[in-house]
This record gives sequence, structure tokens and C-alpha cells, in this order.
Amino acid sequence: MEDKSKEVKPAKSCGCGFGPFLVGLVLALVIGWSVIPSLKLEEKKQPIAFNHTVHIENAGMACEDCHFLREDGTFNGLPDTASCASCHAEAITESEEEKRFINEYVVKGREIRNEWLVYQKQPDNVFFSHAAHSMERCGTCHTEFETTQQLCNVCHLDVASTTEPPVYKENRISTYSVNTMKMPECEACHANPGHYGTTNASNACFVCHK
Amino acid sequence: MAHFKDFTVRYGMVIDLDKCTGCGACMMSCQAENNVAPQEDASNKLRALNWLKVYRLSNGKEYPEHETVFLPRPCMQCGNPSCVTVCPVVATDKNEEGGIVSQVTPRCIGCRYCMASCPYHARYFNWFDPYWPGDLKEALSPDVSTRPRGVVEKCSFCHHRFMKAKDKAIANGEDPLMLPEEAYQTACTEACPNGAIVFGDLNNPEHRVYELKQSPYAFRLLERLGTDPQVYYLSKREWVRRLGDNYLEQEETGKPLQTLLNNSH
Amino acid sequence: MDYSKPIDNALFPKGCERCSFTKFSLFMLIPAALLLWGVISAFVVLANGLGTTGLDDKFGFGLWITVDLAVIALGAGAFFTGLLRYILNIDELKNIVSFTAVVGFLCYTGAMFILVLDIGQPLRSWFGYWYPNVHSMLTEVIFCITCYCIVLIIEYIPLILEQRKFESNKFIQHLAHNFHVYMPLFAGIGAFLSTFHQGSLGGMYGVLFGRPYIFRDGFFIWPWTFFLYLLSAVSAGPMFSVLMVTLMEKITGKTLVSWKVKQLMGKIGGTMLIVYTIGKFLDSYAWVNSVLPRSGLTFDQMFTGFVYSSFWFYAEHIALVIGIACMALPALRKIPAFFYIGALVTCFSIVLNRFVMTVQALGIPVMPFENWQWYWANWAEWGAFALILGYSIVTLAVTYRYCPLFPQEAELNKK
Amino acid sequence: MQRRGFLKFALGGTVGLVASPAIWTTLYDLAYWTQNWGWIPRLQNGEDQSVATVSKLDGTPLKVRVNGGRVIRASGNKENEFSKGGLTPLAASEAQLLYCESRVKRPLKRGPDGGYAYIDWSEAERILKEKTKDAQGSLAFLTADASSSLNDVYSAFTAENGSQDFFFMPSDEQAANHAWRAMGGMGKIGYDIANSDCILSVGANFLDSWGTVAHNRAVFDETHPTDGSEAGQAIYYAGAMQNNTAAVADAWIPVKPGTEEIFLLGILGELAKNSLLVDPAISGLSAQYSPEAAAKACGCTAKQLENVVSALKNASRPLVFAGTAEGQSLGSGVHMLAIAINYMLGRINQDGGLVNLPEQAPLLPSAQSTADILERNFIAFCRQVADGSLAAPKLLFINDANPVYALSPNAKVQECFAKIAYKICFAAHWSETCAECDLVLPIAHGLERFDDVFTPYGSGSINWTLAKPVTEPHYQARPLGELIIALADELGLDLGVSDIPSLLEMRANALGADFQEYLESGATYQEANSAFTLPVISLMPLLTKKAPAKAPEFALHVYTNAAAGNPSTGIPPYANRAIADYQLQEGLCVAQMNKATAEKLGLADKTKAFVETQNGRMPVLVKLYEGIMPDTAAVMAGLGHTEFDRFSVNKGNNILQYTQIDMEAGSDLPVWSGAAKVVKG
Repeated sequence: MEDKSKEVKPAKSCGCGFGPFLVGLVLALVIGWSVIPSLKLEEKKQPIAFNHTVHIENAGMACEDCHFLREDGTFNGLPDTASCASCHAEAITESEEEKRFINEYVVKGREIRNEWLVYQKQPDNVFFSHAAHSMERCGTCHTEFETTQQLCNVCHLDVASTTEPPVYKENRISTYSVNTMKMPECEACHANPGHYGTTNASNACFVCHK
Repeated sequence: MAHFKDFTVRYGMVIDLDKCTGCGACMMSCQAENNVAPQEDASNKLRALNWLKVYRLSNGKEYPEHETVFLPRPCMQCGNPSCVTVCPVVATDKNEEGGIVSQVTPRCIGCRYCMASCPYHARYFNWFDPYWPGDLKEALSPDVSTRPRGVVEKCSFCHHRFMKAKDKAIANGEDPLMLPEEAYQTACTEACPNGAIVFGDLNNPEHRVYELKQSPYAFRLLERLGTDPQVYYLSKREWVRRLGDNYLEQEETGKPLQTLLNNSH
Repeated sequence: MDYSKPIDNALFPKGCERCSFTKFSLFMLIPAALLLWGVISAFVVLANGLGTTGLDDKFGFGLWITVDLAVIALGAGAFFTGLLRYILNIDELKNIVSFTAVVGFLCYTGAMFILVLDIGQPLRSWFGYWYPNVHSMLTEVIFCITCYCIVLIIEYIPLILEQRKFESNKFIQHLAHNFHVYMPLFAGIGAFLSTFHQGSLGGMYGVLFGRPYIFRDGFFIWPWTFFLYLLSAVSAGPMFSVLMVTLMEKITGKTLVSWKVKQLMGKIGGTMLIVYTIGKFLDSYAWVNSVLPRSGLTFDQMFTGFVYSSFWFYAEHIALVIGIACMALPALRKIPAFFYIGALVTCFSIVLNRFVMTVQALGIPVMPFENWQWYWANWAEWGAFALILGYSIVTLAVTYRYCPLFPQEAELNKK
Repeated sequence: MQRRGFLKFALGGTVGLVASPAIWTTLYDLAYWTQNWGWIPRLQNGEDQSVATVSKLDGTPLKVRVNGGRVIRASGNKENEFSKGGLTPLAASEAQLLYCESRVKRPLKRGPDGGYAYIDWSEAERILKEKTKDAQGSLAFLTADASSSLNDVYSAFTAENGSQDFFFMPSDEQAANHAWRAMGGMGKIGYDIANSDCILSVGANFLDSWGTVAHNRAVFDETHPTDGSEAGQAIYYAGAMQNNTAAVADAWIPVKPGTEEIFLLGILGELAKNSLLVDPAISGLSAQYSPEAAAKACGCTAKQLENVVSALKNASRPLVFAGTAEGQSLGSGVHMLAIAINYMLGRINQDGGLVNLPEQAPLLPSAQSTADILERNFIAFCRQVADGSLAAPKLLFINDANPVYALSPNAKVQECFAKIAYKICFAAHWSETCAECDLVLPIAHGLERFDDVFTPYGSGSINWTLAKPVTEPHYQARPLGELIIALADELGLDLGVSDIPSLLEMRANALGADFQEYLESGATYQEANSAFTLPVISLMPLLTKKAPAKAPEFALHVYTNAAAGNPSTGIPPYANRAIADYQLQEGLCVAQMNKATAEKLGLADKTKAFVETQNGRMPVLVKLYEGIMPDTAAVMAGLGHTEFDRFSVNKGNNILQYTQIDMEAGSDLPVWSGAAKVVKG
């Protein structure tokens, strides 16, 4: 509101017609749709500019090598320093980032898992079960998913084909990542009565909250 | 009044009061398990936040006729919860398989209507922001979100353990709704060295609670109010069972409404 | 400029005299002090959490909810007088209807303010509208009170528009006129909304089946409690308005509303009080003989000590009988002393009712192995009350000084 | 008409803003913000690990959850046969105690002004070495934990330094072992609770805090099926208050504090009545108190006494023992009488009776045997040093003990300390005793070190559980065992062990247990009690016993709350909620008494009063409780700390500073006296 009152001083309006109204309207729409939303966001960089493409195409790694379901049903979403170090204990490429990773993390024993920024980061009160959203379960009916990656990309950014990580944008007020799924998006499936009965995934609070 | 669906899985407890020594291991485990912030001064029990509280009961007689019993009180996870209908913002509900009354603190606006409605005082308010001095926050469990001031919280039957157990069952290709008894146990149940707390699916004949709840010594707290609690208590002592509910002088323990029912039929 | 008159006399309602601006300013120090207290306590509560109040896990509801319920009942004069004036066309009431609207406005906005303090997460207060639980009585109350608050603002606006400063402004004159034309519509909406939330407030308590002290079921929740609360409000509301007018008369030293109008308000309130009292007595009878024994409790178990003694239970009922005697019997009503006593005891009974339904209901041990608990509001809670009191005094004083709040004033005070 | 233009502009702006998401999304953002307030910690999630170990606080076998290197919480170990997975409230606080503010974080040295300053470990080591060297032959060592094999290292170190002054804090164990050995027992006294079908406990809160609690309670669980079928073990509890054990016992027999011996004499007399076993000692003793007279003196009825005796007689495996609240003692008399009763019942060295646990040879050549250490009396030592009848040691090492808090002024700890030139406290938590020492060194918490629990007092068989670190020591803490070994090395002393794991391996080898296996599983090694060599129990020592003093007119029953920590830990962070309002209220210790007692004293419920002893007046809040004897008041110990952290301080007063400690005639063992008055405030 304050921005607006500052704009007023030139008093370009003549006081007649819709002119002033329209100026105000347009200005407010621009501010409301573009300026304020962008002001709210803070851009952050990943600790290491990880190159997914290189790892998949050149090194021949599969998604599951780093992102896999553990036996106890929990999900190993991010690799830790140790698992990266199983190849990168010493530099195997010319990459500056690799060098930095080794010096900063492997050598110092710093845990990178605590530092990766998760685009889909859910707040503490959300319990998301990767086990329940597997290809075996969703894919049974949703034959449109040909690969697991396609299923993952329903919620996740498709980072597999990127050569450097997308910029992470965080809302300064809520501290949420802009890419985080919010409840209405979860409800797109969970509140769908068609799902219940097949998946037991009702829209009950305690299905997802902890 | 809202109608609550019939759950195929309905978790509940049977607490044997003849085995409870009131040591507080359940209370201590509960706090650590559920990231309840420690309290510098908890001597005002009306401000002491504990999901599970151990009461000391008395038979009301003077020495030497006196007897003492300890009674742990978690949330009763009522079949007909008085708190759920009153919540203006659906922060609390009873709608998931397992029949646990959920409390989603990010939704709670802190009006405390549910606290006024709960006759068991199972609901607690965060009067101040939680605080873990020094490095105590290192011991926070990743399983339960911390709560800010101004919201109501309560026992969830360690619901996160249910989630984990279900996930494990899914990962192993088992039915998450037919968990064996030991797959999902609450922290207090596990802790009790006397085995006074038995936890399981009240609907599942394979679980011990299924039989135990039908014991002639079983009773529930304030049953006649119609809350239909999912927590049962056991005691061979009649005075203990009688303390579980309000009785008029002439009424028989365990059969409060018999006279009334007889009259109406 | 006439220096014998207060400097702001050009703004006074036509034909009305007011004290000097200095005197007025000095008087304003009283509400200013109350406001200061209130602002400090509100800040402390909002900044640190509700732990700064005297509330606890047993008394989640305390002074604030009692005040909310009480002022909403007492503020019911607004909708009920509006209903009688605009819908049922009891013309006499035009002399007090604006005032009741202002009192109602203050009661409702005050209650809303206290509610914002009272909820633990004020920033989430909009969840009440966005994620409503249709089963909760509180949801109904939130919606109705908000809507009715808007209606009260609309009812308040014409009073401002009639300010002398706007006399020359055609547009505002026109607007004020339109407001008057549509006032019956707003009065109707107001009456409709009020009926619901006054009733729901009763329901809010009655549905608490875990609290045998206040629980009512079957016929005694719907429609009984619903109408009981409505009736308690429509009997106390008009009387409270009259009491407030009289208080203002004492402060200003002027006659603001004619005795005849007051008598009419009293008669209306008294009539409602008869119905309410019958309902209340039946309700109490049913509670003692049905709810309590079914819960395994006796009447005596509901009371203890002085604060929670059955004295208050009897006092609440006897006050109603006295109220009826004073207000419904024309012979007594015509005597000012009895008239005012009648109004006072009626309001007392209603406020007492809201107190015991809130605090005592929570203090009673429901589990047989519990003990009675006591609650005392602390300075921060009284501070919030002081804040709405101060705010009400300022609003009433300013409105009275500059707006034609009492149409009869000029005539009644002609020298 | 500028103003009208502005109004139109403002209207347009308002419409525009309302039609844009700015306001509405901000409302959401604010609501999300309230879930993510920066001043409230967010959760961290790493990989979970579950590490088996044992609680060094009360011997409860544990599974500790470690997540991403952070110690989350201690749970019971379900695979452990000894505890069956049970968890005591104290062991439940292990993780919180590890991180709490009262941890000693760095070495601290007291300056000349009495204030403490942080010093480096290198300097601390230097002082340690220098002081030990200087104190050659004049070192005293006090430790609180009698069940650790590491005591072999400490006592060997003390001995190698030319001193025998190695002490345990006073306890029931000391008195019971004295009695056991005096009467002919050869090893340690053992209580085979697991195999008994009828237990009479006089004062021992064995289902809450006495003995091998987790094990006792696992036994209780097994013998008391939840399905309502017949219990396999009858429990009789005799004591002043209906406490935790009494709440689940078959019967509570009120016995006034100070009359435990009389009560046991009454039992003995009743047993002797028609017994074929005639012993001059018994008949002499039982003549002092007929069952009726005993019952009258104790405050119970003769009927109650007779009932207990007939239950004991009718049981096939009865067991009788006596005890007190943690950290107290009643002298050896009660234990002698309890042994005599078991003897009368034919329960010595029987399944489910009193058993002789064979003495284990010390692991290190110069280490002292536990039995010898137990014979040494710290309170007598303090008193002698204080009054000058014994030369003060030049140096005192204190490991994890808090005598300044736990012992009454009668013990003259402070006076003794004043005469000791240099005191070094090895502590995980900053205690009242630390605040009296010249050097305070941070030692590893129980979850940060190798240690063990070896046949703790109250065991019914030789048993052994290994403790292993679940995390590296936090702050600058170091494991004391390693520190002492290193110090010995520096001083050129040979203790005969290179590090603690090898010491523990020696223990394993001595027992014939697989070290690695027990290290990994956290299981408890248990030796069967089959090959009993019957010790010749002699009742002769009883003959020397004088008739016990009459009961004090008014008695204080000092009890503990198992959740509320011990003198060495302070009150653990979460324990405040487990301290009931009948233990602490309005900042005052609560004195519970029954209505008749209160009326007699002119006191009313919830009024203030004072507990008056020879050591002063302590303010209390009176609360009525009918589960307590007449002319008796119960006050909880463990409150009134002045050190530790915010969770321990400002909570009532320390009753232990008001209770009197007497010396038992003959044995000189400390007896906690209940003599006190309660007077109007």
C-alpha cells in the first residue's frame, strides 16, 4: 500500500473519468503479481554444483544408486559425503567443483547431506512416504508412467537431465521452497475418492502429518 | 453431531493398574519420543505439558484402610471424541484407519475449545514457545515436528511409529493394515518395565488387547459420558474400577445405567 | 466565534450543549489510562504467548471467554431494538435505536478483539473462515459474529454521516438517507444473524458432553438451549442499553432518553425475561434430574467453596425472579428504583450465568479422582478487558459529543 | 479536484491489489511462518542406528537411537533377557543428560578468589600429574558407582600410589555385605528375586529404585500376568508409606521409620514360635519383642504381622530382605535379622532365597576386592579426618559422586574437605561437590564410554552387562578409566592394563564370556546359581546386638523419586514433570502426612510448616495423604539442588541436609535417622 501512495505525488490525474482508476489498477496489478512475489523470494545455491547428466550418461549411474528405499521403508533421498567419496575420495576429473567437494567435505569430514537444498523440502510436520508412492503401487493403475523417473517428476523437478542444479528459491516469510508441494496439490490425489479403496490413501490428516 | 466411521483397524490400549508402580518411565519416554520441550518448572501441574500423565488414586479411606493405585492417562482416542466436533478449523479429527484422534498443530489456531471439551484433560496448550536449552535440541527426534506456542497438542499413540511401521510393511510387500502386534508399539508401552501397558489393534483377534478388553476387570474412564474411549484399564480392585467413572450411591460398579435402561425398556 | 462556547461547538449535534473541550480532554484521561494498560498487556500477551495470562490447561477458557459471552449477550439490545424498530415498527424506539447499535457495535468489536488475543495463533485466525469445520458451533459463531459485526458497522455509519460537518455535502446527505431507507433490511439481516449466533453460543456449551455441568442433550439442546441463550440475550440486552443510557445521563447531567422510552425498553425486556425465566427454570430442573444422574453425579458434587458454591446457582435464578417482578409488574416498573434494580439484577444473572458456564464448568472435577481447581484472571487478562472498556468509553464519548446519538436530547434539555 | 483523482487512483489500486495474489499469498506465508519460526529448532534427519549398551545410572540395558550421529533417546533393550526390554525413568533420560547444560564442558580450575576458570587439558594433565606425585601415599579416592569393573583400575591406581583409601559412597550394599560376612557369608549377598514366590521387603522399594530395578520389574511382569490369572509371586511390603512397591503389593504393612529392626524381630519371634529350629540367638532375641509388642512398636497390627509370617511359611520359596531409599542405610542390624529370618525359613542358598554370590577376584594385581572396599566407611573417614583423629589425605579424587549434596552435615564432609589440600572432581555434571573442589575435569557420560555393570547390589546371580560408547565424548570430556591409565603411565606405575576395552575383556575372560558377542548385543551375561557351597550362617553376631531403640515419637520418611535423578545427575530435563505435586509444590518440598497426624500437629492441608531436626528447620508444604503412618511425614529427597542446571535448581530444599546420620553401635556403619519434628510455619 505504501508503494502506491508514493507514486501518487505527481498527481497526473485530472480527477475526471476512469484514468486515475486505471493507473492505480494497473500499477497495483503489476506490484501484486510481480514485484511483491519476487521480493519475497530469496535465491540460494546448492553447496556443490552437482551435474546429474555427467553421472547418468558418462558414469552410467542409475537414479537408484543414490535415491533409494531402505529396507526399513525409509527413503535415502540424498547421498551422504561417504557415498560420494566412494568414487570421489580423490579427484577423478578436472572439475573445480569436484576439487572443492573433496577439499571441503571429504577431507574435512563435513556431511554434505545436511547441506543439500531440497526443492521439494516438506516442512517438519509432513510425513511423506516414498514407499507408498512407488511405481509398483501408483504404476499399477497409472500406466501413463513408463519410467519411474516420470512418476518422480510428478512432484520433483526433473533434475536428471540438468548439467547444473536449478536455482533454489526460498520464500523469505514462510521459508518454504517455491517448488514445495502444498496441501492442495497433495489433495489432488488424496482427496480423490477414486483412490480410496485401491490405495487406502485417504485424505485423513494423519496420513501425511506428524 | 458428526458421525465417525467404523475403522477396520482401531488401535487401543489396555493398562493393568494392578501392575503400575507409577514410576514415570512412560512419561519420560513419551516426552523424549515426541519432542515435548522440557520444562524448567513443572510444579504447577495445570501448566505441565505431558501427553501422558500418571495420577495417584486413593480409595478415599483414612489410614490404615487406605489404598493407593497409580493410573497413567494417555489420550483416550475416543470412539466418539468430544474434541473433534468442536474444533472450528478441523485441526483435530478422527478419520484415519487406526482410529487415532489426530491433532495437526500447524492447523490449530489455539482456541482451546477442544481442551474445554475433553473430560480427561488429555489436551495441553503451549503457553510459551518451546525451548531446548544448550545442546538439548540435538536429542530431538526427526519423527515428530516441534510445536510453536499457542497451539494445542496431545498424545497421538506415537502415530509416527504407525507411519513407519506401515512404510516398512509396504517396503516388504506386507499389508500395512494387518500389522503384527510388535510392529507398532507406542513409546510408553515399550518403556513400561512392568508390562502394565498393552497396545494393539482392538479389532484384531491376534492382538492381546482384543481379549484383554473383554476381561471382567476391564473398565474405561468416564464411560457413561459416551466418549467410547479406546483405552481400557484393568484392576481386580473394585474401588479402582469404581473410580473410573462417576456413580450414584445406589449404582453398581460397571453397571451405571442399568436402572435407567431398565426403566426405558 | 462565540468564546462562551467550547471551541469545537461547531461540530456538536444541533441544539445540544456539551462541556468544554478541556473538561472533555481531562475526562478522556480515564479511558486513556485504561487503554494504556490494555495495550501493554496485549503486547505482552502477543509477544510472549498466553503463558503470560492466568489461564492454564484446566482453565483454557477464563475471564476473556466470560467477557466475550457476557458482552455479546448484553450487546443484544442492538439487534433486538433494531428488529422492533424497523421490522415491527415500534416507532418510539427510534429514540434509542442508534444508541443500542453503538453499544452493540462496541460489545461485538470488543469481543472480536479479545478473541484475537485469546487464540494462541492470531496469524492463523483466518483459518476459521478458510478451513471451517461445519460441525463446530464455534464456526457458526465465528461466521455470524463477523457478519453481524459488519452489519453493526453499517448501522453505525449513518450516525457519523449525520454529523453536522457533513450537512452541506449533498452526496453524504444522500448516502445517509439511503442508509436509512435500507436500514430495515440491515436490521432484518442483523436479527437473523444474531438469532443464530446467540443460540449457537448456547449450543457451544451445551454440546460439551464431557462436561456434565453444562451439557444438555436431546430436546434440551435443540431447541431449548438455543432459544434459552437467545432469550437471555434479548431480555438482558434492552435492559443493558437502558442502564448504559442512564449511566451516560449521570455522567453528562442531561436527560438523553425519555422515561417513557426506557419504560418501553424495560417492558420489552421484562416480557422476554418471563419467557427466559420459565425456560431457565425448566432447563435447570431437567439438568438436575436428567443430565446429572445420568452422568452419575449429584447436585451437591457440582459445588464447593464460595466461588463455586451453590449460592451462585440460586442467586442466578432468584435474580431472574426479582428481575421479572421489577420489570414485568407495571406497578413496580414505574418506580425508578425498582426499574433500575430490575435491570441490574437481570444483567447480573446473565453475566453470572456466563461465568459459571465457563469457569465453574471447567473447575469441577469430572474424573472422580481429580480435585477442584481454581482460576484467577491476572493483570494481563484484566488489561485486555480494560482495553475494550477504554475503547468503548472513548468511542461512546466522542460519538455522543459530535453525533446525534440521542434524537430526543435537544428537546428534553431545552432551557 | 486533485483529491477526487487520488480517491479514484486509490480505489483502482485497492481493486488491483485485491485481484492480485500479493495479499492472499502473504496470508498463507504468514501462517506457514508460524510453523517455521526461526527461534524454534527444526528437525534434522539422518540415518538411524540403534546401539546396544547399558545405563550406567541404574544398570538398565539399553538400545540407544542415534540419528545422523546425534543421540536421540534411550529405550529398553528388548533382546536382553535380564530386563526384557523394560526401561526405568532414570535410564530414559540418558540422552537428555548427555546434552544437558549441567555437563562439565572443559577442565575447570579454581582460582585463589574461589572462582573457576577454564583451562586446557594439557594444563589439567600437568596439574593432575604434579598433584598425584606430591600426594604419594596420601591419596583418597571416592566413587559413587560400586558396580563397575573400572573400580579395579581406580583402586589399583590408589594402591599403587601407596594408599588404601578407596571408598564407595555409603549405601545399603555396604551394610548388607557387612552383615552377610559377619554371619559367615563368603562372597556377596544375593537376592534371588526372580525365583522367589513370596517376597517380604522391609523398606526396599525394589520395584522402583532398589537393586536391579529393571530386572526386578521384568520378574514382576512375568509373575503377574496381565490376563488376570494367578500371580506367581506374592509381594509384601513393609514400610512407612504406601510407595510404588506397596501400590502393587499384596499387602502393605505399616512400619514406622526406625522400627525396622523391631518389626523383623517380631517376624523372627513369630517364626520361632513353633519352630523346630532352636537357636539360642533367636530365642534370646525374640524374647526381647513378642510379635504383639513388636507390632505395637512398629505401628502395625499383630494380625498383619502374623499374616505375613504365615504367608512366608506357606510359600515354597519365600525371600525376606530389607533396604532403604537410594543412598541411605539403616546399618547392619536389619540385614542380620533379615538373614536370620531367611535362615529360619531355610532359605539360605536356595533357589529364590538369599544366595551367596562367589567373590570375584580383582582383575588387576594391585586392585582391591569389592568386599574389602565395601568394608571401608567413607562417613567414618570424613568424621575422623574432620576431628583430626586421622591424618587428612593430601589429595582427594572424586569420581561422579556428590557427597556434599547427599550426606548430612553429621557426616562432616565439608569439614573433612577443608583439611584436604587438593581435591579433584571427575564429573560429567557440575554438582555441589564440584563446586567444593580445586580442579574439575570433564569426564565422559555413560553413553560416551566403555564401562560395565557387574553384579550390582540386589542381584540374585553373578551378572554382567557391557557399556560401550554410542557417540564420541562431547565437549572436552574424556573417559575417566583411560585418563587414570594414562596418568599411571605418566607416573611410571604399572596397573597391569593398557586400556579399558582390554580391562573389560579381562572381565569377560574371567567369566568365560565372549567379549565381542556381549559388546555387540548388549546382552546381560548371567551365571546360573547351581553350584552352591553352603556357607555356614552363624547367628552369633545377633547375640551381641542390643535391643533396638524405641521408635522416635515422630519420624521422617525420606524417599526418592526414581525419575528425578540421583545426587550425581541432578534432576534430568524431562523429570520435572514426573515430580508430582505431592512431592514439590510452590517451590517447597511437600511433607505428606495423614489427617490424624496433621490434626495432632495443628496443621491443615496445603499449609506451610517446617521440618525440624538437629540440623535445622526446613520449610515444607503439608499435604494430606492417608497412605502413610501416623506420626510420620514423608519428604522426597533429590530436590533443593544449588548446582547442575536450570532443571535442578530452585526446587524446594535438600532434605538430606536435614536428616541426621547416626553410627550403628558395634559396626560404626551409618544409620539414617528419621527423628524429626514438623512444626507450624
